[in-house]
Amino acid sequence: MITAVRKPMEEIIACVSPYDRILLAGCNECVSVCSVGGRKEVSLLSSALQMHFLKQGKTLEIQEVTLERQCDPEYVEELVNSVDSADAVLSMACGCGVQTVAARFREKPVFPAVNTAFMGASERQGVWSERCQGCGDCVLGITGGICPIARCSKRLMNGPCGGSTKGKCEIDTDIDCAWQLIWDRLKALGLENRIEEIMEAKDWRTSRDGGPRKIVREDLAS
Amino acid sequence: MSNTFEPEIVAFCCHYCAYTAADMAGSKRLSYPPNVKIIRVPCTGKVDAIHIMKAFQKGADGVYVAGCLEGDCHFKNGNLRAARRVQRVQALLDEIGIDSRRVEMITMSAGMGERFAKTAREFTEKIRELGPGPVKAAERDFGLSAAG
Amino acid sequence: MKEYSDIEAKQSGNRAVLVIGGGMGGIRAALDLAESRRDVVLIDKSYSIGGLMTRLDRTFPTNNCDLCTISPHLSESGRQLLIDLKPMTEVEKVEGEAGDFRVTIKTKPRYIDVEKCTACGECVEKFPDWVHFTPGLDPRAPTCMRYPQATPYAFSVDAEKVTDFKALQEVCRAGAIVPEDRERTETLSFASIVLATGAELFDPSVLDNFGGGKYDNVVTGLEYERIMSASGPTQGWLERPSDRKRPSRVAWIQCVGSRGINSADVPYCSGVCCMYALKEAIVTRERFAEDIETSIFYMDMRTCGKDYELYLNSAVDDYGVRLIRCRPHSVVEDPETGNLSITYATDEESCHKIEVFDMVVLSTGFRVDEQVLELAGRLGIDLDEHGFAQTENFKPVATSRPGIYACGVCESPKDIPETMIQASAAAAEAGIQTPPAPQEQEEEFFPPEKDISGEPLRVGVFVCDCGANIGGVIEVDELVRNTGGLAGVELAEAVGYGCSSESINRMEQLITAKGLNRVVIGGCSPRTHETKFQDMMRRCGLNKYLVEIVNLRDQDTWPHMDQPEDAQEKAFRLMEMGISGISKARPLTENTLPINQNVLVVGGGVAGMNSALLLADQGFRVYLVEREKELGGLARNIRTTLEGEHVGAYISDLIEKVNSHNRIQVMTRTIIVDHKGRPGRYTTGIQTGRGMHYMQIEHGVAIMATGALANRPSQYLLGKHDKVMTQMDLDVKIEDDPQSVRDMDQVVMIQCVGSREPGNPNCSRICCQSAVKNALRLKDANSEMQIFVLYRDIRTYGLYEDYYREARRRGVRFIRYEPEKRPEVRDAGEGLEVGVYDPILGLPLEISADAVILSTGFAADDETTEDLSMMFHLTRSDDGSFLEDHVKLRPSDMSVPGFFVAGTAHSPKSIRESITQAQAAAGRARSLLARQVINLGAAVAKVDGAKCAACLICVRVCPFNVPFINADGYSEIDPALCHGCGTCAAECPARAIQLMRYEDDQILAKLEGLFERMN
Amino acid sequence: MKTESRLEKVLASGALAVTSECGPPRGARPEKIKEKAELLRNCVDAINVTDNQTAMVRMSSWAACIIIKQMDLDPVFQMVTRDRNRLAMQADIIGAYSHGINTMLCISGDHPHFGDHPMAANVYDLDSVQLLQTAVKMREQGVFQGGKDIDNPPKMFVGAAANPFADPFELRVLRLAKKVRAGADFIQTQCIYNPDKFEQWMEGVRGKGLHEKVYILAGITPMKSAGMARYMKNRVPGMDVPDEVVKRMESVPKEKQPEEGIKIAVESIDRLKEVKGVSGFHIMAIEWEEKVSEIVERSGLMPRPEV
Repeated sequence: MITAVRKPMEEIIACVSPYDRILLAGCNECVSVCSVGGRKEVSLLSSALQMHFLKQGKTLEIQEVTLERQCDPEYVEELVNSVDSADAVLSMACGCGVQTVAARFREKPVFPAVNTAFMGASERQGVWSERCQGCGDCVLGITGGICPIARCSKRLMNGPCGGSTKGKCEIDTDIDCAWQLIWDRLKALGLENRIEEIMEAKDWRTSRDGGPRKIVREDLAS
Repeated sequence: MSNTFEPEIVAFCCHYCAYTAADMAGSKRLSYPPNVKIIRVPCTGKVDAIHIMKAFQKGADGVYVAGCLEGDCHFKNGNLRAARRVQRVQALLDEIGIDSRRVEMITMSAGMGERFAKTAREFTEKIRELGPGPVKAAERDFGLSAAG
Repeated sequence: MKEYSDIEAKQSGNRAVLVIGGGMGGIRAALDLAESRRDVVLIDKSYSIGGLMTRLDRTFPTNNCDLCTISPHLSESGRQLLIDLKPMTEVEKVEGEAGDFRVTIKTKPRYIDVEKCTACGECVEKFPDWVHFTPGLDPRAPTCMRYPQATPYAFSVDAEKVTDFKALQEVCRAGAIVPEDRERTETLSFASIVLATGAELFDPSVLDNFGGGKYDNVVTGLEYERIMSASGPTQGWLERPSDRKRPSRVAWIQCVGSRGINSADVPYCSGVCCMYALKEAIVTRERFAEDIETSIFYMDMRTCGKDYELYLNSAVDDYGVRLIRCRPHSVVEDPETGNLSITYATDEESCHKIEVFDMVVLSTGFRVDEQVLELAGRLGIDLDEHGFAQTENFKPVATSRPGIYACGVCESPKDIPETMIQASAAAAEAGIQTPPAPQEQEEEFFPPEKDISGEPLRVGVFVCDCGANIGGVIEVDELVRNTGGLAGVELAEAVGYGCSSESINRMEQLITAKGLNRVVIGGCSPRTHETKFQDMMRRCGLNKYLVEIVNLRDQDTWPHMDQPEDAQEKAFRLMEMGISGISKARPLTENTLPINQNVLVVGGGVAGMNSALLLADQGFRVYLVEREKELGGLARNIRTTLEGEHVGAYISDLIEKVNSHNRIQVMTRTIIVDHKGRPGRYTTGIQTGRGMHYMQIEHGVAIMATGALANRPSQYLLGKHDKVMTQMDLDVKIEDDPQSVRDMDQVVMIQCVGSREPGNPNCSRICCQSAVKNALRLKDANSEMQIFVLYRDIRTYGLYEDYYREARRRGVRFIRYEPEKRPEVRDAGEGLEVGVYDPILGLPLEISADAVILSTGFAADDETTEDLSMMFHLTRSDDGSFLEDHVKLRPSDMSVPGFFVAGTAHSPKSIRESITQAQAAAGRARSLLARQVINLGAAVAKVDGAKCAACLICVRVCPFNVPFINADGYSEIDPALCHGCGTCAAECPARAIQLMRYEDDQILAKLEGLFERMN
Repeated sequence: MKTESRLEKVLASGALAVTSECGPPRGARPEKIKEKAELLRNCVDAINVTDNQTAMVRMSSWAACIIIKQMDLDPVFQMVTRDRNRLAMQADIIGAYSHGINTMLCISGDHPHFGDHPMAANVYDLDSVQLLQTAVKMREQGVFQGGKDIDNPPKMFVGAAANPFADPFELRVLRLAKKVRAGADFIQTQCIYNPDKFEQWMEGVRGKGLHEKVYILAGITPMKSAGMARYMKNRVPGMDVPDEVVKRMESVPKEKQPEEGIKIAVESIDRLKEVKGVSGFHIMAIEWEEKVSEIVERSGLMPRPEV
């Protein structure tokens, strides 16, 4: 899932302060699941903003809408009616959602209310951590199901650096050393020797370094 | 609005402890400021951050959530969750320039009538010192009334 | 259930039980029987039920206001369709036998149609002498109702006094006066009878030395209760009668009329006076003024009930109540000031002392009611020499005539919890001869629900004045006027005592007449009266969740009584809140589950076995688990009771019955290892037998009868010297080795060993009786024997006092010691040397003893109760015994529905008392099982699948792991499992979950209502 | 000989090699690097020049190497994979080699988190092993990592780092094996304060016969003070400083602590000399270059062989 965190109120306030009528758009997908951009957060942010501006002597009109998914134009279409009566759109969706909305309503300023963070998994209630960088060439099959690219601070491909201590990464003891995890997993699988094979220099073209990526499914695309 | 400021305070009280304690305070004729108005919830675990925010938005000057003592929650841990939510609201209020001392989590057992009255008194005093909440301030300064 | 067949044999088709006496005991018994689906006829010679307790202000040890705790029960008994309530009715004669009594009852004419009377009071206004008047201090004409929520709510006319019925009829607008009303006599048949006639209180005016009835400012305990009571003559303001000034020095004199101190006294101890005096003293300081001096003159402080000792300690330590141990000689009034001087002498200094007080309260005890003596004759039951119903220790509620049971003070002096326990026990026994009535559906009680969807909002607002409680502080009429104008409000009215039958009828009429579809009641706490008003709604064909109770009394007029204007303002705001809240309310349906009919009894002692038998006899399957390898418990080590019955024989007979019972599965050497489930459907895992085999028991109820431990503190050389033993050891010795006992010349008994001291602060209750019992038996064995009992207070409560007197008569010497000056026991080779300070002689004594007997009493089985309370989520008292749900009204029920407690696991008890509570617990369990289904309420969480993001947060945060993601990919919450805490609703990021009854829109509406005029 | 590297010659001669390091200045101050290097003349066979050590910006390693080379000393060109992608790194290898720099060390480098530009992007286009491969490939096959031919390929004597003390320990030998397989000519280890654990590691190394495939230079860092000892023990990841060492430093008065540090360094060199498979020492006297000669002297490693 895509994770995100709410932007500091200060920043959000700065974005919306020139306007009197805001359309606050939430998303019922990833950002709901990570409790940052669903109906609940929309109403909280709305309430907070209104109170803030009330204190400044300004009544801010806010329409709250939460779409099923902001990264799909069809859902974004649902905003058509409400958008006219707003001076600007404040989106609580991930970057994909914000851009889909921006693309649909060119004449409206669109602001993100959250910072899109990473593709992660939830460890437990309220805790998410990064798992994938979308490098486009998955090595999990070799590394025992733990990704060194997403989870090693140095993206090392050939084992832990000298900073690995007690299974933790040198940059933060809250971060597991990916290579410790990989090693433990390979041992568990009886594949220790894997570690000795050198992983050759990676071809980054499949990742962001190859330029913006696109998937076209000829069989599906119209 | 009269020039002497009388705070409006909403207290979300759980049925099993705080609300009962409030009744206890009553039956013992323990006096506390009438500014405190109680909304009964089955458990403070039910008190949503948005309820607290809305209370302010509708005109409250202070809000507190009163639940069972730690470990005594009739529903195991509702009070602990409520406490965390209150912290979050406090942070949010600070972010929008509203003194976070206006919201508080308080715990007591059903028998603690005295504690209920005491906390009601103390909280009211605190809010009195903090002055009018966002809505009343806006009314006073700009003649605005609350939205939402 | 086919297992019934063999019981029905001994049961007549006759289902009804007659309950005589409408006091707390009678009401409890009637309710229990009705709940277990037995028909009940409840008669009371008075014009309304409620008995003594309704006249009390607050009750120890919770210091609750009783009107609030009891009135729901009263109205409940009014509600119970199986209860036929007959006030002003008495028994004429009783024929037949158990299972088939034919009872003739006579109902006095009331001259007033209860249905029509609205208790407006006009009649008394005009003709005070004709209409019944409250006895005692209550000057609040017009009312003959002892207390505001009287059931039934009506007057009665004193025909002898009426000279002109016409005139009376004219003043009565309701047309309720029925001059032609005549005495009615009818003969009904009953399967069994419960006697709960209570007792009178002693009238101190017959004593010349205390000025009772002579001086204004000398009042009885009960009168003092009335003075403090919110419904009393002074609306709860403490003033002394002579000059209506607040007293600054109040004194209590104990044992007035009891314990045979004066010629007119009864010999027994009334058992309640010590606690009520302490309570009155505490409440006086707590509620009125810290600086009011409270002094209690007493002989022995008999605080031997559960946690009562703690109550005594806090009275002294926290509230500064002064205790003076002495027998006051006289009370004399100063005619000028109305002040009273008490003359007394203490043990310490023999010279007389005189102290002056503003007010003196005489702690008067119970007196058998003459009419009850006659009644007993008509019932053909034996009474003891004091006039109390004769019962046996092993059949504590059975009178001498089979099928007739006694409970409460008519059986022996006792306090409310004891009465409630005995009442439930009597009901349990009385119910055995009668099969349960067929299960009606609640729908039969109530009309079908109207569909109000689409109807415009029509809210009815009703405001109680609750006597002075609300009306005395705020202007109810003004409040009514203001709320009347609010949006959606169809009508607003003041309804006096809203919870009175009369007001309820009035509201019902209005609701139907005006087609109201929502109701807001401004009154007392929903915690006490919600059910009552919900029933009202249902009778009007409205969903019970369309009524909102606004807590004007407990949360406005009480705490703000000294700021009436603010209270008025707040009251209005609270009403606005309630009105806009209820406007958003939706009709809700409640979830019910069938109750598993099996019973789990934990503990195979006297209590456990009795509960098991009683329930098994009525067709329930009982699993009796015992940790030890055989049944019997502590009682196995006891030989005789104080009255001399043989315990051993009783126990072995009991064990035999239990083991051979085809519906009891006895599992010894068994421990409980896990537990899960919901009220009505529990699964408990046990390990049993040598092999510790694991098995699971499905049950709907459980009775905790795990007992207590015999205390054996290593004090006074116990365990170090073979001549030092406990009362229990001695009891066995007397029985098994009489010769060695006969040879003793001097024996010393020491009381309160290991009790009433830090670590085990409570009184063990039984030690004084066992000491007296054994002392007497030693005297029987060797009348020459010198016996010294070293004590702190002798607590031979109730009828045990007789044996205490007997012991003194036979030369047993009782020497008091203070905890600061404990006795010393020294090893003197063969025998022992005991040193003690005698406060009366004022000098130390040296006693050489052949044996020292320690009264060690009980210690709670802390480990066991801790384990079990963890497993079953039960609550415990500080001392480690199980905590009941309500110390006064539900002493055998536990906080977890379907769990009951019996015997010494609850608190120290005699065998008799354990058996009583065992029967009570069984009876309460039967009542619950008889319901067949358990109501889980309607406040459950509901998921809107369309909004759900299947984020799993609800699944993760639910404290009871109820939500799950269903096949359709959204969260689902089983209403049967949901506990209704609402945590999931508050955490759901998609706001897809709503907790019924507390939906967001309802809470927001309340906020809107509250801040109405600001927005 | 694979290369012109003096270090390679010394090692090939069978003598215990000695290297040291000096960190380039944080500014355009060539004289600074000269001073430091001068202190090391005649007491070491080669001088490592660190590359933005601890992720702090300094004069670029290869530039400093050139200065040292111009002093007629032998630099070891350190290269971290953190700051540059494979194009830049290969370019720098060629550039350095064009100035006669023939010895290099391939490491991944400290994470920017520790340095003065925590906000910097960390590249890690390649990791240390892959850089090793690349440098060796350039020398042996004369082609770039991308596969195209190099016109006069750079012939670098290529080293790598090893940390015998980091976790997981069991991986440490495998990790070395991997670097050897990638073509490492020599290894410089993390500084050693726990000889027992080091020997345990060396056993594993010998067990795989790695000591015969690669020259291992044991890392030595003299401690200036008890404070430094504590710091290394607690703050530096992958550093193993036993308590007794810290205690020993603390046991002597402040002014005597530097001397004690030197003693410890000398003692461990004496002990490690005896360890089979140790081909020399890498003395990292951080900002304390003046003491290197003394240490080398007192360890009886003087004079340095002429090759």
